[in-house]
Amino acid sequence: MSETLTFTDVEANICTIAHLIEEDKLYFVQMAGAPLMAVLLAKRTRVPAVGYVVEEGAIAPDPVFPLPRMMLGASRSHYRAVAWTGMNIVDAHAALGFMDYGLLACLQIDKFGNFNSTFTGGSYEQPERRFGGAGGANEIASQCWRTLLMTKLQRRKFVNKLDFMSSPGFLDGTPGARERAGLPANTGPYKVITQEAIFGFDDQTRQMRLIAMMPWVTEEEVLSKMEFEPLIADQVERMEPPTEEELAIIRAEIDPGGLTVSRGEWFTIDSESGQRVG
Amino acid sequence: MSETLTFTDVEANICTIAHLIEEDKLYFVQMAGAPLMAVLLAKRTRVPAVGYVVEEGAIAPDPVFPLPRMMLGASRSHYRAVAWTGMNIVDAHAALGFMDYGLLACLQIDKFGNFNSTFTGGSYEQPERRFGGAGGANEIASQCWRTLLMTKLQRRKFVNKLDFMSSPGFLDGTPGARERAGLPANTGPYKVITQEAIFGFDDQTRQMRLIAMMPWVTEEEVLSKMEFEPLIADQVERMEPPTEEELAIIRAEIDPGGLTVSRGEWFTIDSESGQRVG
Amino acid sequence: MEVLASGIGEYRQPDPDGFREYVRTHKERRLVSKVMTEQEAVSRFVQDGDYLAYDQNVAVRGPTSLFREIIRQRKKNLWIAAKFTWTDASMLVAGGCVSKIDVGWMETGKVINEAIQKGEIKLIEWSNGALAYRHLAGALGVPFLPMRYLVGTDTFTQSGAKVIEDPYTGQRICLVPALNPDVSIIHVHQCDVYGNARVMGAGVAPMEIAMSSMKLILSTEEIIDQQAIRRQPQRTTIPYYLVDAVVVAPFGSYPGSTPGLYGADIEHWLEFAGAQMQGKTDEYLEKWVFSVASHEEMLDKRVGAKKLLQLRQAETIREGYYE
Amino acid sequence: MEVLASGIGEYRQPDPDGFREYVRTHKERRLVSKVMTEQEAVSRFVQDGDYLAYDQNVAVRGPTSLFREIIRQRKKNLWIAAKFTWTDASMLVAGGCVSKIDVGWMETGKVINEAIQKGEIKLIEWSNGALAYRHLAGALGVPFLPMRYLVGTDTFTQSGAKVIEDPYTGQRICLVPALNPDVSIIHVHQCDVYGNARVMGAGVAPMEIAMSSMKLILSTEEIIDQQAIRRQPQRTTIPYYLVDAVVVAPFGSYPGSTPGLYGADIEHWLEFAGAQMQGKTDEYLEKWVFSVASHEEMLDKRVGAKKLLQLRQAETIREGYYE
Repeated sequence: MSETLTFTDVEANICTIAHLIEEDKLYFVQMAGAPLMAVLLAKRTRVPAVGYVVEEGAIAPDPVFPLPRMMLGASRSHYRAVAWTGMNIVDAHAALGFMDYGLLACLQIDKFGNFNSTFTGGSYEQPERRFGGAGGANEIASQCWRTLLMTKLQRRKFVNKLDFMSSPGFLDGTPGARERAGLPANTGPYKVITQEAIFGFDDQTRQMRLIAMMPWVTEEEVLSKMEFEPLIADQVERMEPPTEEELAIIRAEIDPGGLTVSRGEWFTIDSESGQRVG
Repeated sequence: MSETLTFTDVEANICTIAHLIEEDKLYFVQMAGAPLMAVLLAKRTRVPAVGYVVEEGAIAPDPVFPLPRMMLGASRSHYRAVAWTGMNIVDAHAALGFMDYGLLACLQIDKFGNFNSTFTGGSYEQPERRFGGAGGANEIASQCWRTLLMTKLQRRKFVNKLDFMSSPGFLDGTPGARERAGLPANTGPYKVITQEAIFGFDDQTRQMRLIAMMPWVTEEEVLSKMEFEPLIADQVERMEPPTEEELAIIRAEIDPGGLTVSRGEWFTIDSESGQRVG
Repeated sequence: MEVLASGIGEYRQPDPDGFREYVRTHKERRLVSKVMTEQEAVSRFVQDGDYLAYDQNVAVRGPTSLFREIIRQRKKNLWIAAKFTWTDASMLVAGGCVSKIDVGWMETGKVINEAIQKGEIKLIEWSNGALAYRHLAGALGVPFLPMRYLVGTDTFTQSGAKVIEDPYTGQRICLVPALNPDVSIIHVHQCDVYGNARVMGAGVAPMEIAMSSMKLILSTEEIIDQQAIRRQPQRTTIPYYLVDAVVVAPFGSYPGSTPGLYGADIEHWLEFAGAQMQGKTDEYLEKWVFSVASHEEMLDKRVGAKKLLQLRQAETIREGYYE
Repeated sequence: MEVLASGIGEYRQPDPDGFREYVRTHKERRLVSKVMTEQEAVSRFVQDGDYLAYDQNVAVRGPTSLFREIIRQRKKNLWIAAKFTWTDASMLVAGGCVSKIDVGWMETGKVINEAIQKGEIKLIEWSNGALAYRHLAGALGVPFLPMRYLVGTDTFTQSGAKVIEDPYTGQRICLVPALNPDVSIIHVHQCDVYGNARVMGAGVAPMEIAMSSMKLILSTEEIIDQQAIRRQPQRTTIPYYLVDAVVVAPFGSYPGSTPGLYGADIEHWLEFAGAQMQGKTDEYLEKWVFSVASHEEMLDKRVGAKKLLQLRQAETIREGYYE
């Protein structure tokens, strides 16, 4: 009987993003939570010297593992930064083109990579449910060269029409739409990472395209979890599921309290085949 | 036989300005030279806690007397400041209205208090003599509530027409001229201090007005040293000449090398009568 | 002046000359002590209807003792800037103090959702960066600043930003109006009695907020000697003439952390979260705000020395702050 | 876009997207050592025709050893920003390196006056503050910034500033174009091999200049360990990814002072002043620049250990810088 591995959708996302982090690039990472954990996992496993900045103005911190429970308190997450500045400074560094990748989570996304973190249902004035707002995502998604977005593959998240466009993807998808709006040239969403699939964007139509899936899912299953139909790559790659080692690091050193990573959908896979068994 | 006192025009200016410094006001002082020395003399003699800022961003320094020769080096002139910031920060403090008085020297001035520190003679493209430029004077004269200008009472300095208006006084003197140009409201030159006379400005016509003279000069003598004719106050006050104590402090503690204060026109007065004897 | 696009969000019209006039007539240039109680500071400098800004948030170095005093004094109709915050807005809304929120990011639980539904609060959309940048505009004494984002989104539409043609490049450029709060509250690590203050760590925008505000209240973990300030001028974040009041408030960010000094009280937050979910924020506020006369009394009677000592021990990092 | 008034001074058209593209393709994001000789740094990163900016001046913490290397390499047609400076421009003009000067304030002796009369240099008028503010615009990645001065004067007319109607207040507002130099040189007290740098003291605008520049050369009094930088992140003025070259240059500001470290050599300045008055700047440059191969050789053969020790002793203040 072969070994199994159990993890949450958030843990899957963290591992997948960690695989994408490149040591010679600079990352602008949302406040806290899974995007930051993905960078920390990458730093801990593959790319120890990778630089990232956070909204409050800490530049290229170097936290010591294991991190304390919840990572609360700036002193932990800003530890051994090369500089402590402020929000206007790091936003300006992004405006100047120093940030290769923005790393963000989102609530609702459309086929052009525009996304919502403001409200769902109802109207702007009387929303069914109000969320936090654009936060730091608008400046990050506008000014970093490429944006990596993480969310869950669910029909209510991959929608035909956003309830509110908090932050820009490729806007209406027409050529030069971002530039015409006044956004920095040649920027935009790059990949959308979910627990079971990764999407890129078509260079011409700017539409989301399925480029990779976890070993256990089919195209049909992916499409069934989306309101709109994405383009499909000629060759849809298979994603590498989380490894036992990565999960151990997340749970023991990055989010020991489990407050971020232990929620959501649980997956159990066969370690060898990568197929889902529960 | 009574005592005499000998001093230069620069020393006279320094003492006169020092008499005007108020402890509950904040001063924005040009880089170095006589305006700064005037504040230091006031600080040393009458108003020890007066605050001033300098262009490079030092806020409310507290130099220890005696100062070293030439005061060169930022470490001396910025000593025990409450903050070391930068030029954009202190200029912003001026823009926000925190600077009660700007303290500046100038090369050429017209009857509306506009002044020149850029060139004299010839044209802008081919000047007879080129000077340093607007420097920090433009932002100081534009953004402080009141500007105190120091210069020498000479025909070539008090001119009908400036060769170049580097920094603004009351512009063309019409009501609201500064505001119409886009400058902050209710600002402008306040007094012009020279070795032998002090001028204010008429509230209505914005023209320069003679308000005080040294004991040894007459109105005619003052007017003979000006190309334009100023208004004359109903009651022209008599200025207090430098005192022996003030001169001793300047020479021993503020400019011990004498590089700034020992140049220019020399005056010898009778200490008691205040009349010029040489 | 042709404006190519305008958001519909409400904003205070920038008034650089009005700000200057206020500064001229109200701000103290002398080095005089501004130390006063939180009661006096909030009573004198926070008026109903004021625009209230602050640096950081209830999790990290927020001016939380002053938030509680504002609630205690039942200030009304405040317009707040909730940028890069957490439950700050929920707490002030639960206290009945807020009528408008400029949103960057904030926690939006039951309190905020119900207040929106009842029409008790009005939201205007910005982003964390846009609000920090609007403070920068206010700090520079100019009516607006240009920037490269917000445009293209619904966030822009619900904001007070505008788009014009840049006269230098001919391209579209987004402008945001200066934010000059009536009053700001900032919690600092150290300051002298005159208000010369040090903020340690990556700080969001303490200097910009201090410069952009008409009135400024500091709460401080400790008062230090003025000569200590003058011996290290580079460490000063805020010079004295920007400051109207200095309130001594050790553990002033409680239940949040002040980096380098003490950790956060996670149990306290769970208590607030629970109260919010059960609709019992009134009980929470009664316990933590109204039933105690001051921050000091709250620390003494509700938190207790044992907890304070634990929180102090929980912060093991001093490097970079005090070392 | 209606422009109400425009100065006639020449300026480089702001190009925020062009700057971004340069950064994307040319700037190193990895932590790699950038230590190189002054010869290599200037040869690689200063091209004829470049716009060259710098922080401070030949009196205080100026990048004077790099000025000399630029002259030594006979760079031509530089456009420089002379804000809050002294004989910096005269020295570079005497070296034949300069064709345009954006003027804030500079010493204008015989060298500058003759170069103007011969049409060898072209001046554009700004002010110290306006140039620092143009760097701020460049540092923020925006094409222009609004400000409250310059207007009304001949300085405005000879500048590249413009006046528009502020879309928020309806009043006239002055705009200045972003200044994004091709290359900047900044002398710092300390940095690590990656370029994380500390500037101590009131600094004019080192951060703004560093951020606004396409290429950036630092000269430093000393290299310190990266962990020393990371232990006190608040002291970092310039982070590594802005930096292209780090040149070790003790006494790099000579004959100027670096506050907290060494005083100025007044005799040297009198020598330059004398040379200028007598029309003998060629001899001055031969002695101090061309006849020595490097800054190190100049210190060794022209200044000498005795003088260096004297200058070190002349600076008695370390408080606020190193204490």
